[in-house]
Amino acid sequence: MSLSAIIESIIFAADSALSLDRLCEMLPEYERSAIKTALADLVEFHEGRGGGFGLFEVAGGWQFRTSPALQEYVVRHIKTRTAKISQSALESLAIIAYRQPITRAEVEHLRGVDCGGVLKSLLEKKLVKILGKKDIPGRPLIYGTSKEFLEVFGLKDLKSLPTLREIQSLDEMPRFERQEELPLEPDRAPLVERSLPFDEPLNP
Amino acid sequence: MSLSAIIESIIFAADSALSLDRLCEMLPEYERSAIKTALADLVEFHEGRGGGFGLFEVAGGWQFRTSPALQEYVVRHIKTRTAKISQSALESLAIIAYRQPITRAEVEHLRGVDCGGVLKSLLEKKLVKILGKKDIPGRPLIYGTSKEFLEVFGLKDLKSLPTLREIQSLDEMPRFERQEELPLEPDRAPLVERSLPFDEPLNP
Amino acid sequence: MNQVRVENPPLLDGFRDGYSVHLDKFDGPLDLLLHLIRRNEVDICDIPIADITRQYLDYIKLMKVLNLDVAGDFLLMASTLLHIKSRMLLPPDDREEGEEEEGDPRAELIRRLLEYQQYKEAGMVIGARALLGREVFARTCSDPALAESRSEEGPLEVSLFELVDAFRALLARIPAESFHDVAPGDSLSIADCINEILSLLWERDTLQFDELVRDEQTRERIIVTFLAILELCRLKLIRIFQNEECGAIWFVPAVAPGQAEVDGEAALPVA
Repeated sequence: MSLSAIIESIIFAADSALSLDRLCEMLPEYERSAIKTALADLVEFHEGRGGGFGLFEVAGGWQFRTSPALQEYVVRHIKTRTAKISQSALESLAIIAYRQPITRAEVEHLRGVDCGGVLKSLLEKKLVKILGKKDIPGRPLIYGTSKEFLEVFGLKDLKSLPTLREIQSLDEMPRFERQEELPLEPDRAPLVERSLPFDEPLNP
Repeated sequence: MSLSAIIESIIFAADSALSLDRLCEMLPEYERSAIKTALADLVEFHEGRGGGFGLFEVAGGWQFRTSPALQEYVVRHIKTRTAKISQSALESLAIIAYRQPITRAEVEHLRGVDCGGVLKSLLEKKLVKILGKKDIPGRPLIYGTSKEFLEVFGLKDLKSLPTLREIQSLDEMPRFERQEELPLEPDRAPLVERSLPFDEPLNP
Repeated sequence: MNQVRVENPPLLDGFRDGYSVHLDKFDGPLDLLLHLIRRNEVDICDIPIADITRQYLDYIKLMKVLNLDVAGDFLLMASTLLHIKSRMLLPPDDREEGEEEEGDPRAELIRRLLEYQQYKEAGMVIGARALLGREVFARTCSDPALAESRSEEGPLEVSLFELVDAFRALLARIPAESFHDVAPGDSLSIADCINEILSLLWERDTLQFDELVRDEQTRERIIVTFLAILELCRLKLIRIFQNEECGAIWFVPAVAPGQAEVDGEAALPVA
């Protein structure tokens, strides 16, 4: 395996720019000068091939980056990439899914915090919709989950939503797993005499 | 700017594998066939240059990844993220992968042990997902493998899983030759034949 | 223990060179059985049931001697083995065979073992692949220039398990008395029924009471459905019609589809 390929893989997988010092530290079997040369070769190679990214020296070290000329295209991806949902949004969404029809005040009572912003973003994402107004003083809006909600979670209908009990039942420690964690101390006397039906040797 | 360079930059900047459909969506000014050709060229180019990483098709899309041969060097800088997967988790995962959609009771029947804890940890690792509920009394949850499963195991799609028949032929013991002479009822016998050919498109 | 030693030297040899390793290695009764079959170098399709049963029981005894909690799954298999053994000891009974239509009492066990072995090996094969984050690595950072331009417009990526887990975590956090009304209901709750009616009404404009209880005509179901309708009516989400005395009861959504959303957007600034 060539030193260039080794350095390339380390820089590629790193989550920040890597300095020459750090690279030398990681590759004690190679000379500092060889690492330096390999880095220069890599920079030149990627520059010369005119690809979508190259190796650049930025503050503190080397890093692979997309070419600035391609920014326009890269941004297109950013705009369409899958969005992640925040933990607070997920929590509110779960409350609405399981307790609908529900008012904002009820969601807030359960979460103990203001949920206006979260609710608005859930409405914007069309995961939640307004079902109507509750017939109590102030006539608060009532929320429920939408058709898009079912689509995002791949549910046929609301009945297919797993119940809490079903998820909780996964938590019940299987006996065998528990057994693996028991300290093996053969000399310790059994605390409880378990009666097994196989105490006596069986004759074949 | 060449189409190859554009595609390269988009895939490089993405945080997960990008499908051909997504790329076509992002690059409406290019023909689908041209994008496909550019992808194939890129895969070939990176394979040929013997660098530290290459372009691979996984989980229905393309992603840059380091070569497994360089693992030793890459882990000098970054910690391995995939926590050790236990033998029992792998067994359950294999059952889910080959038999999906499958209920917990079915996994437990095949393994002969309680699988609640294992299932929960697979769900937490996102290797397995809840597909919905089965339309049988009790409406148990049904499980299947996720996109992350394909990503982590470096599979293009579920069809790329080795078939159970292939797995058996890896085993050198003559046990499997004799298996055909099993004293089983004919309608139950062909376990191997049932090895889920994944003819049906699976739920996303 | 002496008894075990005399009867089954190979088994104990294994334990002598590290029984603790062997003991917690088995992933279940089938795993243990398969191990014993391989150790004895016998054909999986022609298991010497008496020997294997004895070794299996020895193993369970050993677990007990070592003060290990013997899982019920292991005991269940032990009883299955004993049952098979006893059936093989009995002379073949013509009448019984005619009834059960099953030649070898081991057949079902063999079938399970073969199937289990298949998946055990499949697990090893997939586990031996170059895994992302273990042998193979993808880029862990996105382009610094792009990190700032985060967008929330794309399709949402979240799993059902995360949703349920979020709710579960929330319930675990809040004091019990404040969520007594939030705890998961029984198989048939009014809330579930309301959800069901609402989701049906999104797809169609009208619904009949009979349709809601047709699949499951139990007293409980009818009462819960009725209460759900009353609740929906109180919330002014549906309207109820009956064309004639004792005729079919129809529901329609009180708010036309789409109207509620318009209402919602009016109440909130449009993004």
